[in-house]
Amino acid sequence: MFNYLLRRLITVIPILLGISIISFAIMQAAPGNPAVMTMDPTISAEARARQLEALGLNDPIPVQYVKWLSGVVRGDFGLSYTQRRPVMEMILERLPNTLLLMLVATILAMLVSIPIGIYQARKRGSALDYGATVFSFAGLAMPNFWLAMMLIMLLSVQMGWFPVGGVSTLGADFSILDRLHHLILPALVLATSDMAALTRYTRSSMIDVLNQDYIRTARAKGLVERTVVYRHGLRNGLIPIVTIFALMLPTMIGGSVIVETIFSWPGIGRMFISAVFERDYPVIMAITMIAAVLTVIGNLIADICYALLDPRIEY
Amino acid sequence: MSDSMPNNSPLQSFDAQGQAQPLLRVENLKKHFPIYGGLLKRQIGSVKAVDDISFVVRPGETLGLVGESGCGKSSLGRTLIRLYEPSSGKIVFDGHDVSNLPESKLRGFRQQVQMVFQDPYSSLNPRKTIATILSEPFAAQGLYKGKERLERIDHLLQRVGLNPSLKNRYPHEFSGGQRQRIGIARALALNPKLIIADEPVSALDVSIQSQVLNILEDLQDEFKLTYLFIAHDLAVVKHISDRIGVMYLGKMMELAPKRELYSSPKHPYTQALLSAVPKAHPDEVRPDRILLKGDLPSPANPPAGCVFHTRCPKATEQCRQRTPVLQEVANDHWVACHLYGETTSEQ
Amino acid sequence: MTSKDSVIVDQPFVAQDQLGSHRPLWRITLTKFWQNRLAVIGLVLLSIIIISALLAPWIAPHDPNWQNLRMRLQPPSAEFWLGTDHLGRDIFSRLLFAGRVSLFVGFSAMLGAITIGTTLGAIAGYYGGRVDAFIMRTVDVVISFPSIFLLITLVAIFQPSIDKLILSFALLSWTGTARLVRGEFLTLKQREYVLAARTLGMSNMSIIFRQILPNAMGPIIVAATLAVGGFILAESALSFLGLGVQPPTASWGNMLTNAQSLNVFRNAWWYPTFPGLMIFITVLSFNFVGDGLRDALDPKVLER
Amino acid sequence: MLEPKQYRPLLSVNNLRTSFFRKGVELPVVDDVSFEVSSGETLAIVGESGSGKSVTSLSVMRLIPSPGGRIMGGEVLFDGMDLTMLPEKRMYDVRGNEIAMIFQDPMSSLNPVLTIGEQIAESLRLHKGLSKGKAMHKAIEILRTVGFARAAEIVNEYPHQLSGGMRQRVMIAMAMSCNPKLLIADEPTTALDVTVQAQILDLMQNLKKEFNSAIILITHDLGVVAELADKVIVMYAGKVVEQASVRELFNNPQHPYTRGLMQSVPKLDQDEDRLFSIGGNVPTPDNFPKGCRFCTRCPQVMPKCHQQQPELIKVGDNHLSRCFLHEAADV
Amino acid sequence: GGGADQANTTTNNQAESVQSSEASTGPAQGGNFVIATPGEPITFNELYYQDSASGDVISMIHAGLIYIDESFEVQPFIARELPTISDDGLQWTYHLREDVKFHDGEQLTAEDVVFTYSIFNHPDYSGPRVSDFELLDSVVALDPFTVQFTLTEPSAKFATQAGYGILPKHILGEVPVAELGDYRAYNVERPIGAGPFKFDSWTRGQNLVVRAFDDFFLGRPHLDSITTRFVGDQNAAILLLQTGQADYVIVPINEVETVRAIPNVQLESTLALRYDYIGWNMRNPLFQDRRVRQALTHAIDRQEIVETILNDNATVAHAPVSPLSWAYNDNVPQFNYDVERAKELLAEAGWVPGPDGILVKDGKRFSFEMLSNDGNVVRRDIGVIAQQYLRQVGIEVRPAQMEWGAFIERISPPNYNFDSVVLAWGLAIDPDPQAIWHSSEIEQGLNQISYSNPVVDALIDGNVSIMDQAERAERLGKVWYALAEDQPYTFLYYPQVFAGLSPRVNGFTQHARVDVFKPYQWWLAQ
Ligand SMILES: Nc1ncnc2c1ncn2[C@@H]1O[C@H](COP(=O)(O)OP(=O)(O)OP(=O)(O)O)[C@@H](O)[C@H]1O
Ligand SMILES: Nc1ncnc2c1ncn2[C@@H]1O[C@H](COP(=O)(O)OP(=O)(O)OP(=O)(O)O)[C@@H](O)[C@H]1O
Ligand SMILES: [Mg+2]
Ligand SMILES: [Mg+2]
Repeated sequence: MFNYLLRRLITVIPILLGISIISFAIMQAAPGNPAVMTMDPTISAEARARQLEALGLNDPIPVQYVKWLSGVVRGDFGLSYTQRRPVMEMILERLPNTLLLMLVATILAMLVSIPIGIYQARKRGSALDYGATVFSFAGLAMPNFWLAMMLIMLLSVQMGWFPVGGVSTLGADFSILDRLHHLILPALVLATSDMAALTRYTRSSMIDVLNQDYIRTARAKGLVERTVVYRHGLRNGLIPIVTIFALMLPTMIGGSVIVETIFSWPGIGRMFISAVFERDYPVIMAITMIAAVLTVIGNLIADICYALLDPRIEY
Repeated sequence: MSDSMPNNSPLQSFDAQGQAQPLLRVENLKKHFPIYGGLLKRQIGSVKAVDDISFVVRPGETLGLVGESGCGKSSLGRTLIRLYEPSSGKIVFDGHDVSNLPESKLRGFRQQVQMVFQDPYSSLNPRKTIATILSEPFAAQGLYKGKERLERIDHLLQRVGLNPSLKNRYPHEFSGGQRQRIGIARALALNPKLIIADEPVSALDVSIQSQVLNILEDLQDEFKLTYLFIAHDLAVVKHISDRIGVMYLGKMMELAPKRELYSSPKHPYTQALLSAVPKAHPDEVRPDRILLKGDLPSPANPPAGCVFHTRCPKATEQCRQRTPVLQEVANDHWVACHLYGETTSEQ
Repeated sequence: MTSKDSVIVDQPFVAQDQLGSHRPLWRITLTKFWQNRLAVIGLVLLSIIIISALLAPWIAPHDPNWQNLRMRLQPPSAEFWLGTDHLGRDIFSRLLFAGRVSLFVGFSAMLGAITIGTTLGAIAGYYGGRVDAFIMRTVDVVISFPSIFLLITLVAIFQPSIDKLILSFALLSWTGTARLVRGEFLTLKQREYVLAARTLGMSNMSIIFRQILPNAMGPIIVAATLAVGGFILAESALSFLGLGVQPPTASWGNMLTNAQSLNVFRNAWWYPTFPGLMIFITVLSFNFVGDGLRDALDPKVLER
Repeated sequence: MLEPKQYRPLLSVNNLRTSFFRKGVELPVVDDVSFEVSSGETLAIVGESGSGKSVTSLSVMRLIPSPGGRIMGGEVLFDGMDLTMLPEKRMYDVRGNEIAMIFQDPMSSLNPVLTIGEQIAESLRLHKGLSKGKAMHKAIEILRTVGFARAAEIVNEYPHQLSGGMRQRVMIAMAMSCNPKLLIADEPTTALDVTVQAQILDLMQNLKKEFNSAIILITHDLGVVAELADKVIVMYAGKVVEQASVRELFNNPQHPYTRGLMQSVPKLDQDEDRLFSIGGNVPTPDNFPKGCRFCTRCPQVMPKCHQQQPELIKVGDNHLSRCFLHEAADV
Repeated sequence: GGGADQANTTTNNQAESVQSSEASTGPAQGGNFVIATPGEPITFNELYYQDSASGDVISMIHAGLIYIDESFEVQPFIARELPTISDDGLQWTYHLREDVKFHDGEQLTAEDVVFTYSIFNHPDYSGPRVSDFELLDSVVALDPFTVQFTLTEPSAKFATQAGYGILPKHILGEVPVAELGDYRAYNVERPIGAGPFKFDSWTRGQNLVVRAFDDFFLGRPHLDSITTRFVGDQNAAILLLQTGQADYVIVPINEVETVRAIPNVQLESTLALRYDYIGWNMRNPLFQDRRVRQALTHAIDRQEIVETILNDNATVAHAPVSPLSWAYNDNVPQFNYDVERAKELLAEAGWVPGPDGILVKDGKRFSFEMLSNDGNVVRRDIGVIAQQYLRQVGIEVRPAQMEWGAFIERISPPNYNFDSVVLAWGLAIDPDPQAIWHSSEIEQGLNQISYSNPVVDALIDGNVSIMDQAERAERLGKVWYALAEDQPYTFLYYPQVFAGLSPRVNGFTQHARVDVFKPYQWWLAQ
């Protein structure tokens, strides 16, 4: 297992390097110098040069990359062009919020979709199967910003059931309930498409599994249906679903960009959007890399779960 | 060509025995599949699917190959027809060494050696009509055009007992036996000299199996075909073959004319194999079964010495150490076993 | 019925009636597709949407870009079937023309992604070895790319335009197809009919294109269908951020950009509703059709 | 072996009819099948692929995949009770406990994610109420009886770590763990090599002696029948075409299909020049002929055969055959 | 003059009655005032900030010598009175109040003022205010509460530039000027000013809290605290206002009607010190002919745009000066919507309709790109609207949007890579046209469209030295006239700014230029 982990970790390095080089190259290829943008156009040439120097923008591009990379290895993503403070610090302020949102969304997606998917697989062709199928298709086709706006208008503004955004009630003392109250809508929107996808996958995976010979064996042993489905079916059915979880991570990080903006959620997604519009390259790079790392970690976790769940996998 | 051969090689005497030059001569053929693993996905070993096998196929005969699942029968067949690159050794077909011919020069060889496959479901492209499937051999070799090609196809279908009017149908519209016949027709299309049939009847029901076996026999008579017939059903092999080779774990254990093999099997493995066949009639009384202990070892890690020694009821110390060589112990009867005389090869 | 040939003495029963009725492949596929109710609904909706987009210049009641500032945000009426937008343009006409753009973006990006993915996947799967390793490592990198982030960065810093949008979509989303096609090729190249083709001396190109690809087409078509919907959705998400197709060209996504205003949301429900509905229905239909095709093109139907 | 014992069958299947439904069309996959098995007796069901052997056995277990398939009629009397009428709850006690089953493909019939021990102990805990530890103990014991020397280790291994023959032995151990009165073995050796098949047949022979269970052995290999069975029924396209004791059947096959079948297999101890062959193909359930189901392939077909379905006719002691030829002979 | 009278206030009836009943009992003490805004500040150091979000917070924390009131009059703040100016206009002397304390309790003295203003001219200063102080020669403390600024030339403009928040020398005195911009211990973490509110906490992405400063020299503010809540976008801000979770939001012009419809919410508005325009890049031969530019303006119905897109919340502009400014002069040529006149002018300039209806001259079609940035909904629409208007006179417009950064990049030196641009200028209090209109600003400055008129140059030169406002206004009037006639821009409109306030807010004064104005006068009804 250790060897396996090590091997997987080693393969991660070139992936991350590749991503960082491509992202860096794209930003270098962009027209103009973003750092200059944030400066007063009327300042003196010397002052300008001094600022460029301070930002390390006078070096040749490969040197800039290497400097950037060596910083990253030490956990230093450089200085934000606009905020003039360490990017790492900015990210650390926001990342927990994004992770919390993603975690709750993931749990939500799991809690809803897996039981429904299993039910559908068992009662194929039933009205509920049909209904859930249509619903999960709808979840996949719904633009998430659209859903978010509708939910806010309906549930927050019209009905007043939920806050329109933010992480907690202003000035109120910390309370889990209050936090959850703020979390529900954004997490729901973030989870929607994955919930839908996961339902579909669970359904087809379970249908697949329930048609397997060993399920027939289990039935022939006289096991009650519940045991057959959950003990013999689910464990096998979950194996491919684990991969979907890994795929969910990147879509969730991506979804956070929009969800956080709409729900005023102070996470890295919203920060990314402002950074893009301000062309704050160090921040863009850092968030891109963090998203990549999360993606890769997601894959890694999936592989490990796969290995843990499926005794046939050798590591 | 023959001067490169060692003196004690079975091939030489085969040649001498054979009335004519062998159609196919296989010398020390190996096919090893690499296994990758470890931190850097290096090759960490290999599956010795075919391990140092030599034999000849004489023109017009049927050479049967039996052995348990995974012993390398298919690998051997596919290597012979150059679907797999041989790891080492020589394949001499009709006097020409084809073992190292590059893909581009294989065209002529491909016309003369064809293959019939095991699975009637996956051996025909499900998205093509029978007519298309049967025209592919001609297309690939650039033979016949237009109407003539269609006539050939009709003829081929008739040869294997199918109504030519069915040629515009798709494989899924046919039963297993019919598909297998289509596969045979495809192999016949180029008028090959040698057909390698890899378990052509294993997937078929008993009552269908005999249809296909009969057709194969009829075609052999008609076209003077030579067969290399791979199967694991001993009765079927015996029915169709002239000589039979028994394989175990990538090696040839015994090779003899069929009657000889069935009446006096020499190798302990052959003996066990034959005794394992269920009796044909409830009243039949037979000496006790020779039950082999244990399981087939992995071809990635075959036992040292004689590969069979781990399961052989008659294994001795010497079997554990030295690899026996295939040698002639009776007229045209070859065995690789230390029980039959001294051998010289040291591992 | 009996074979004329003397060789086959014992084959008197190969009768056509043994085979059941002659069912060509397309018929089977169609029948299976037809049985999937949702897929049929999806196909009908899609046909309507695509045809009306194609015929937009002929069926649109108004010039989609004609602004009548004095007729801003008019509710649906006999004149403006689906109301007007914030510049007094006819929403119905704009939806038709926007459909052309959205569908064009979706289809072109899909073609790009599928072409790249299929080519690389086929090469990797068929030839294996180093080529395969190289392509698959590239896939690993691209697939780990947080594509939405890159997409936003790309279109934001290189002024968004339809062709750049399509290019970025294609370049970031071919990996799934590549993996899929590679997987298909890996299994299909072991199929005995492919081996048979090789023993017949067929060239690699013929084997790839004539033997394997047709059999891998099913999953590719399914992926392609789903991809179109995905790209339409992606364009709308970028439009939400102001980075999609740029006005005055209308796409369903950027029609929603202007509808984001609270004022519109409150007082002109028709404005955000219809473009949103179009996206939703179109993507939904693509997904329905894709799902139907998945079943209909399932090779298992043919294999036993 | 049969005579002195008081003849009371353990299982008696009467006029069983099981159908699958495709687009509302009924496919009578098992049609009017009757047979009996008693304790200590082995009944073999032979027939070609698709003839309904597995469906018959699954019907007995009431494990027909549903929706899609249904038992349409007939009765399955087991130990006096009609299994087709039993509430599902009671069936749970019958399955695995009183009737056990092993399947053709040992590769896929074991759950890949549970250890061998868990899978065997499961039945024991369920039906015999054993504690976890005790059940595991018992599992090891049973594994020994089916020939595992390393039984104590095997219980902690997963199916993929075992070879095909070993897995089939695990399946047998699992089936035998609760001392079932009836064992249904659906082609237990088809997927195995001859040498392994020999091991399994040997094992089954020993178990038969030891447990005195009734066995239904499904196979298409006449050799296996000759080796193990006491009685045989031959099925063709969902119907029983012939039924007899094993000796009677081999010595005196009556139905043209049975005869063809026997002649078409090559035999090790004979040199046949040319094999007999039944032409044509097995009809599929969606186009079974109207008359005798074998009429499309029968070498002795008569016009009547195309019109009418023949009945099972007694042609000797405990010997039934479904063919109009016998009628003609009687007349 | 005529500035303040343009500002008007609309309030919902109900809210008004609440307000008046409260007014009789006087301002209530206490409460937390919530501002909701999408923008998050960057620094609290007034010498370095550029964004309005930072500016808003700075207005709460810091105090300057003077401030500009809602009528754009300069008013003393820390200074006891307006400065005394020497006759040559070079010496400006301010007398400070003696009761001004920093938040840490230290007395604010002339030393702090000198310290603050010396930074601007320090060679290491890298902030954005260099150009404002080019004329400042020296600043000295005459006594602990008297400061004297000496200019190199007389400058009327200097009157408005003494409003920068005074920095505490006792805290920043030791910090090298080069590091001051990035001195986060003060700039971000613990800013100390002399303003009405003390910095309390900043949870990034969520909120920023300031608390009342008990020793504020005008007395403790009514509010206990002000919380600035950072939200995803303007929509979210308005929704917070509606749901009672915010007291003050800036309402974008396209959402005015939304807020107006919310019951009980007060909507304050005033004309912004700003005008929106379409700039014609005169590097492009298309726009070099004045008649063409006039025709372009004639072809666009600005009145309709104001009435429809802007819901009448703006006034058509004809010159680059705000009606709020004392320098405003409406005696300028106007090019109102007149398609026929536009066609005539174009024909005079030699443009004739081509085969596809688009004008051609010397084989060149009249077709160009109109650039705007995507952030601004209204300006983006203007490109699309202009396309339709100009199409009527045979001109093809290709509207294009760019993300702000790329947009600025393209229109700024050295690129100037655009045909025409839809943009707006937020004006300084002082109406000096130099930065935008002088030909010397083409190479480096803000004269992006490359406008060059020697007459205008001459009028601009030295205008800031005229200390007499009336005299200067007259001179500037000529500038406006020339610019209006030349139409380097199509001046579109002067928009209004709107503030949405919760019903409990009192004492709020809407200011055309700053969002947070006199926060110490704000109070909340209980
Ligand atoms: N392409 C391949 N790559 C790696 N290993 C292979 C490959 N083909 C076969 N092998 C291995 O080589 C050994 C011999 O396989 P082969 O298919 O030749 O056996 P076989 O005798 O034909 O068995 P069967 O009766 O099951 O067809 C097996 O262990 C198999 O796993
Ligand atoms: N789940 C199912 N749905 C529909 N038809 C089925 C199903 N299971 C079996 N059948 C049909 O029932 C018929 C009998 O099948 P069964 O499995 O009993 O045959 P068998 O005699 O066991 O064959 P084999 O030797 O291949 O196992 C076949 O035609 C098969 O197509
Ligand atoms: Mg094989
Ligand atoms: Mg079966």
